[in-house]
Amino acid sequence: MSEPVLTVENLSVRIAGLHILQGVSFTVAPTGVTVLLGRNGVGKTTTLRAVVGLTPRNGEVRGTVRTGAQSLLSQRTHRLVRGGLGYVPEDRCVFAGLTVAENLRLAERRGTRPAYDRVFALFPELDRRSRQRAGSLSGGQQQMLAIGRVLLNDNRLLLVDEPTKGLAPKVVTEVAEVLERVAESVPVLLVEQNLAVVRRLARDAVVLAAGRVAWTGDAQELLLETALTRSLLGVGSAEGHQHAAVATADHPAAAAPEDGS
Amino acid sequence: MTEVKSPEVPAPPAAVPDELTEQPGRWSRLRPFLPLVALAVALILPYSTLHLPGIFEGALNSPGTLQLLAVCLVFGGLAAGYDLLFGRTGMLSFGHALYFAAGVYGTDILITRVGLPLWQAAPLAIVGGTILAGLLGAVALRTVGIAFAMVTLAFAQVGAILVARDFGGLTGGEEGLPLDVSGLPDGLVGVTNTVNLYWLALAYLVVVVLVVHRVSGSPTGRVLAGLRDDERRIGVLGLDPYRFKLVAFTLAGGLAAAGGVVYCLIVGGASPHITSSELTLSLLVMVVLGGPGTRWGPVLGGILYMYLDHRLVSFGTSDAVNALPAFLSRPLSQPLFVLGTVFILAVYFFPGGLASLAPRLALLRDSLRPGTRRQG
Amino acid sequence: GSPQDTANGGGDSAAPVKVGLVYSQSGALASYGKQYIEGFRAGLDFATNGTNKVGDRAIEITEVDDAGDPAKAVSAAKDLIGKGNKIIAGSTASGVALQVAPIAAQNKVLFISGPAATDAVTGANKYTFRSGRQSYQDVVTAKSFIGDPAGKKVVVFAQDGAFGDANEAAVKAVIGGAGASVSAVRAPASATEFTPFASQIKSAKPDLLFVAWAGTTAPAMWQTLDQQGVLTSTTVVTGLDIRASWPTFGAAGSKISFLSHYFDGASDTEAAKAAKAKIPGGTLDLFHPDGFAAAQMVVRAVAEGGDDVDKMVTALEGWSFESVKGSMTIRAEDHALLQPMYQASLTGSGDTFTATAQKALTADETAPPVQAMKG
Amino acid sequence: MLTTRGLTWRIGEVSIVDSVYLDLAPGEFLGVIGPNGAGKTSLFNLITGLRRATEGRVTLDGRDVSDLPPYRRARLGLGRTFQASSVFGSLSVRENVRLAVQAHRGGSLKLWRRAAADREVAAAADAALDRVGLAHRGTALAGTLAHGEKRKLEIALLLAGEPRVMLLDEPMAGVSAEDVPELVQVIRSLTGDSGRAVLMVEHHMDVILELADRIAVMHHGALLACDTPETVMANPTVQEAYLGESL
Amino acid sequence: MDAIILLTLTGLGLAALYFLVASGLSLVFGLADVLNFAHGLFLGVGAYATWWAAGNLPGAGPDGLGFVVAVAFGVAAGTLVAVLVELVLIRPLYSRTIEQVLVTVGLSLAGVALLQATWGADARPFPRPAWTREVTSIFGAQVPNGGLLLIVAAALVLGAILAFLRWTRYGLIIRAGVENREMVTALGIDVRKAFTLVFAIGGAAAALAGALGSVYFGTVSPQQGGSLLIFAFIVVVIGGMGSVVGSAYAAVAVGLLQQFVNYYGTSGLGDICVVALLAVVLLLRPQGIAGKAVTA
Ligand SMILES: Nc1ncnc2c1ncn2[C@@H]1O[C@H](COP(=O)(O)OP(=O)(O)OP(=O)(O)O)[C@@H](O)[C@H]1O
Ligand SMILES: Nc1ncnc2c1ncn2[C@@H]1O[C@H](COP(=O)(O)OP(=O)(O)OP(=O)(O)O)[C@@H](O)[C@H]1O
Ligand SMILES: [Mg+2]
Ligand SMILES: [Mg+2]
Repeated sequence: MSEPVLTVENLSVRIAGLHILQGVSFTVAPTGVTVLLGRNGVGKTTTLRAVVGLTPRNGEVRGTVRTGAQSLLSQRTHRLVRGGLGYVPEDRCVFAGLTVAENLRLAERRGTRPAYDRVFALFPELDRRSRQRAGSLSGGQQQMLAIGRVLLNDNRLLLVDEPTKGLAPKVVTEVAEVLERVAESVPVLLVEQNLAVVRRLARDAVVLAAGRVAWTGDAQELLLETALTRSLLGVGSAEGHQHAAVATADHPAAAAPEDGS
Repeated sequence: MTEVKSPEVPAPPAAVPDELTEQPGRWSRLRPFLPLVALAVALILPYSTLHLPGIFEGALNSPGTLQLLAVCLVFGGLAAGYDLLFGRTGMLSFGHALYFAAGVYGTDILITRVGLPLWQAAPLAIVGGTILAGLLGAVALRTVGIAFAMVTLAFAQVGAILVARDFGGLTGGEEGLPLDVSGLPDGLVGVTNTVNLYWLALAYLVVVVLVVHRVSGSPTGRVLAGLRDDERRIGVLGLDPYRFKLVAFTLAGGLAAAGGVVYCLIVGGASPHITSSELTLSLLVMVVLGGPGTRWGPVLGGILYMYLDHRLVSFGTSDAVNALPAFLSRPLSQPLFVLGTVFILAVYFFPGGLASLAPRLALLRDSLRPGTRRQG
Repeated sequence: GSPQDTANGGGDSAAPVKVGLVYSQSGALASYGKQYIEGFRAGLDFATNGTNKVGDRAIEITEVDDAGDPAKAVSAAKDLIGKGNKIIAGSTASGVALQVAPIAAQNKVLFISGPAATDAVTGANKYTFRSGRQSYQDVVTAKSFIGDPAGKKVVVFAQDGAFGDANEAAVKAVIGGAGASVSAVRAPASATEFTPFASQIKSAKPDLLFVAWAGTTAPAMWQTLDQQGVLTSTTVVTGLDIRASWPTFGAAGSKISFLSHYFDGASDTEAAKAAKAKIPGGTLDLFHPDGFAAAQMVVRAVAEGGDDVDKMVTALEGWSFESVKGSMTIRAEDHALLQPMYQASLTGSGDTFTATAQKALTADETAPPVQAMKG
Repeated sequence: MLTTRGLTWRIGEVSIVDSVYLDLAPGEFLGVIGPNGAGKTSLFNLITGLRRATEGRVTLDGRDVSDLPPYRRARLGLGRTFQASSVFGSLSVRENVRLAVQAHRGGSLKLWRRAAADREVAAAADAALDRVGLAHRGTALAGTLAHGEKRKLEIALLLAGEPRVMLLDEPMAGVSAEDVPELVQVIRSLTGDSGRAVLMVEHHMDVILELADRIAVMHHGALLACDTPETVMANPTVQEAYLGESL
Repeated sequence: MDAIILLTLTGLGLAALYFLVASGLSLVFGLADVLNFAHGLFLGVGAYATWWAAGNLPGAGPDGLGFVVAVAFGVAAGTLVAVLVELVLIRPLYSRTIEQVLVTVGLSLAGVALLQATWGADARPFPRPAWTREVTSIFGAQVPNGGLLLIVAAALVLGAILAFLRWTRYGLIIRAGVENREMVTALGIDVRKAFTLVFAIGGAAAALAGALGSVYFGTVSPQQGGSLLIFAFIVVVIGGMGSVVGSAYAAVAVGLLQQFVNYYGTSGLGDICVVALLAVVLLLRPQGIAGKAVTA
């Protein structure tokens, strides 16, 4: 297999005296989607933020993060991003006081042509609402804007943190499609809770538990093995509880077992 | 960034707010008693003839030193009261000086112009200041954030203008109004009785600290802390944010007015300095210097600020400074220059204020101790 | 023992005499303070013939900066008194003088107020004296510019506050009392634009305009009065401030009639020569005489009273002495300091202006009315 | 228990919420679905009083609350969670919940009692934390919680207030798969036999289908349908506008 | 009639002065979210640097082109100080808003004291072209040229700031950066540069106000900046945080109100009216006249 696009070795993050990550190592393949899984609070977001250099001031990062031979940890965030590292944050972080158009304009990078047509083709809503203040967009619309912002440019690697959170099933499908298409040209490191989306997109998986890597390997393999998913993700299988309805919306009754979980 | 192996230390439990944990250790076992120790020192102080050259001009029990300490104590209390607004409720008022001034001028006018005895004038001034705070707060609290800061500033500015204009011939304008001491108890008059003013100031400080601690540990205090974080949320929980903010504002105003009464007696009069917005700003400085929202920070900040404010004046004219080359001695002979610089440095080097110093020192000590070495 | 036992120096006849000077070394009035202390040193030198001793007792001076803040001044005064100082002098600012005066009375020490011009210091109490002039004397000098005031129209332009109040009241009493009709235009001390006030003054068409304005906005005020034609349409009188401020009058300076407390060259007394020789720079200014006189009063008090403050008071009351401005008298009834005052005019341009005395008014001519002693 | 009559919120010409009629019976669990931007959160804001409706009325137990401020409505038994977690970041998790309990029990305006000494409040708070499985995080500052933990804390705050009508705005968003069943249990227990009613917005269809007695569908601010899950899911418009093709 | 014209024009002059002081303040406050109490220091630096240049800098002087050079020097000095302040003091404290405000408070104390230590507390005559002391007769009213100069300068500054905000990306970057600095860097933008730039512009505007204000006052003194600052604050707040156009409206309202009330009412009422206006505006529209429209 070819050289990984991102190599994380022995990454440790301490924030305010707490060891959030303790020696995390994994790689991101140069094509396709690598998914980062784990329960709430295991440090998925922290990992992504450490890679783009956004660890809070009272935090401390150790270890190596590199693409090829180039170390990323020593570089400032805006340089990394200009160098082709796109980041979609967990809580969207659209600029509430700016209009949609202004939010997009801000994401334009010097010296490249912004691909507005690509973004608007994916999210026509953004075009329609270009003059609305981003703060008054609905949650899902904000998520579209956040993704749209990075897609405006060509990237070498995308870090995407829970892009489908709070989206309507239909939009989840759409976003998944978008990411799938994006992943054809750009490798993506994705944090995602929606296993249906994971199954559709992911090639490799990294599972975190308590600040350490608990498992790495082929994502589809992980999802197929009930024992593995149960022990690592706490769900019976990929077909398990959550989001089953998305997959089987045509048969609502089947998706709503009376006895619950 | 260099590649450093992370030491294999088990993750400690999640961060815990300072006041909720008891960490074992000599220091922390002593901690609850520190305030008592401080109080004991404050009580013994007037009986001591100790000389602390460079720190105080005279012996500890000399009138000059006691006077300075009294002023410092009052401001310690004032800062603690202001912290009830700023540090504990998150309300940035730029007009707190007004309620302090109401106490000072209220007492002074009632005694000097109206001729009331102190025991009537003082409660009247405090009640008046509290009512004033309640009324103006009721209006100002219709706004939030910077707008609130500006409305309170505006009210205080009107107060300052009225005082400076010598409205109704009551305030003495820019010259101020010396207190007519003929009706005061003898124990509060004259240099030899400065110690009584000191007791008064100490009592004021103790009362304020007690009130602020009780209130912030009370159910109301919990709501105030919630207001600081998210006012909308408080409303959805079924509590009227406006009402609680008004309570805090009025209470803080009343405490400030009481401080004004004491200050008026200590200084023996009123002058328009105390109506200026700079006073509110310096209260803010004191609180931040000490550590907003902490138990002792604002008190320490207030005392230290006032101490520096008074002492830097003589520092600036001292021989040590005059002996320096002109480019150093000139700025250093400006008290405000030194105060401003000290303040800026404090913001940088003690973020979180003096109150954060103890934990930081503890951290330092830990890191020096072999075995539990921490990096960074 | 009881708290706060201070060991006060007893009546040792050879022990030095402690004198505390509380004045502005920093803050807005720092330059006034500087002149005061220079004058004081020169005066002490003059009154003790260079020995700094009264008899065989040295005068030991402690200087404290009050930064113009009464609270700091009160602290300093208490500190000094606690350390056995029987004499306090200084007070550059009126607010300071007014708040230190009661302290002096409460503790029975001598207080000699400095440049603070407020009338309220006069007659404040038995222990309070003044070494400078008071607003009333300014106004009497102003009156001398219009000859017979009867039937004349006088406007006072003053800033809000006690300083303005005092001046307005004094003009009403002095010039109004002599038959003129007096009205006032008042402006906030913080004003930066003076056209409305200039217009009001102009439409009042006064025979005499008395301006009482202190502070950094004065030049803008004068320029506006000049631009709106007020200075050329009437006689305008105001007090002459320290030398450094003269250039700020600009072109308006030559159109104003000045009343002056003091300026270099206003008098040619022995004391003035001595002072000139002693102070750094050799040019006298507004508040040098205040410090000088204060030192003379201190020496007198010590020489006659020793350590007994009541004796000091008696020694000063009614005392006449030769000082920088000429002959001065401390009026026994209310401790007003009767002293000569001057009419002056300003000529020059750019940075170099000279004041010339037009006329000197005697101490009697400018004497304020007698006050009842308040405390 | 809760009814809305012609509830409308307009900004300029645009109706964000358009004449919504809802009836919530005691003990009922009503799910609200709809595309992003349909106006679900806005509807919640109108009901709780964080926004003033342009038109229409809200009644709670037959009482018109349309003109009451949020805190008065809350006292009448209306509680909610927020889509974007809004917890008291500088307080510990436990203090957060205690505050909510205390708010519910009244008597917050006590200046001279020690709040920590109130055992009943503490016990009720701990019980609420236990129910959402956050007891072990009690001393952590709420601001430092991971996303999913904040969601749970939101629910604990709601529980502490023992409201009779509860509005949940996407409680499952961002909650990890493992924790979903547990949280579903918690939410299910909210109604139980106590006669409480729940209005819940959620995009996770399985959760909605599992919990809801009826489902309301919003689209462009208006109520498209409000019926049993089966009927709603079979509705072609819902399929097209909301569910889309399955993954 | 004369009186009204005179009061209007001089009131506008006063408004122009307020606006010049407020514009930089408003920009820094609105964009960088820093309530800059050190603004008075920048004013002072601009004024003193101009004063110094007119006397000592070759090519500069009190008149004609020399005066322009002197003012340019003053503005450059103010800009430099502002940039240094941002780099050294403000930058390390970003996202700690209260601390930033406090640092500027400390700076205003120390800086003004430093000016005083260097040049003394007393006002000094300010070198200025002779024509600024004269008046122009407009419809019979004798309008001071100094005021007219301020009006022209204020209009130019307003235009320049609007152009900056409208035609450069910086306005956008800074507004976004105030909301969430991190996210701006995550879009590949060096937000620190943008903030330094805002301070530079704020400092330049302040220094210009200091220089022209001194022309108007005829003197320069360390306290001058501070005394203007309180009205500038009021103007900024009435105008709406960070709205430069709003500040312009508010400055006109405040200047005219003060002027007319001082003429027709009793003294001191002008100030109280302005403060009352502030309170009323805030109570009715807490976001100020122009609301949160930061673009213009
Ligand atoms: N600024 C901070 N201060 C203290 N602790 C923090 C901070 N940021 C994160 N943490 C802690 O670090 C841990 C990991 O957080 P992180 O946000 O990376 O989790 P996550 O895996 O993304 O969870 P989720 O699925 O809920 O988003 C959590 O326990 C959180 O409380
Ligand atoms: N203040 C406002 N100004 C203008 N439009 C607004 C405002 N607030 C909300 N909107 C618009 O109203 C619509 C409804 O928003 P709302 O947040 O209620 O949606 P939602 O149904 O909760 O969506 P989601 O499921 O994505 O959270 C959205 O299109 C939003 O852009
Ligand atoms: Mg996360
Ligand atoms: Mg929503």
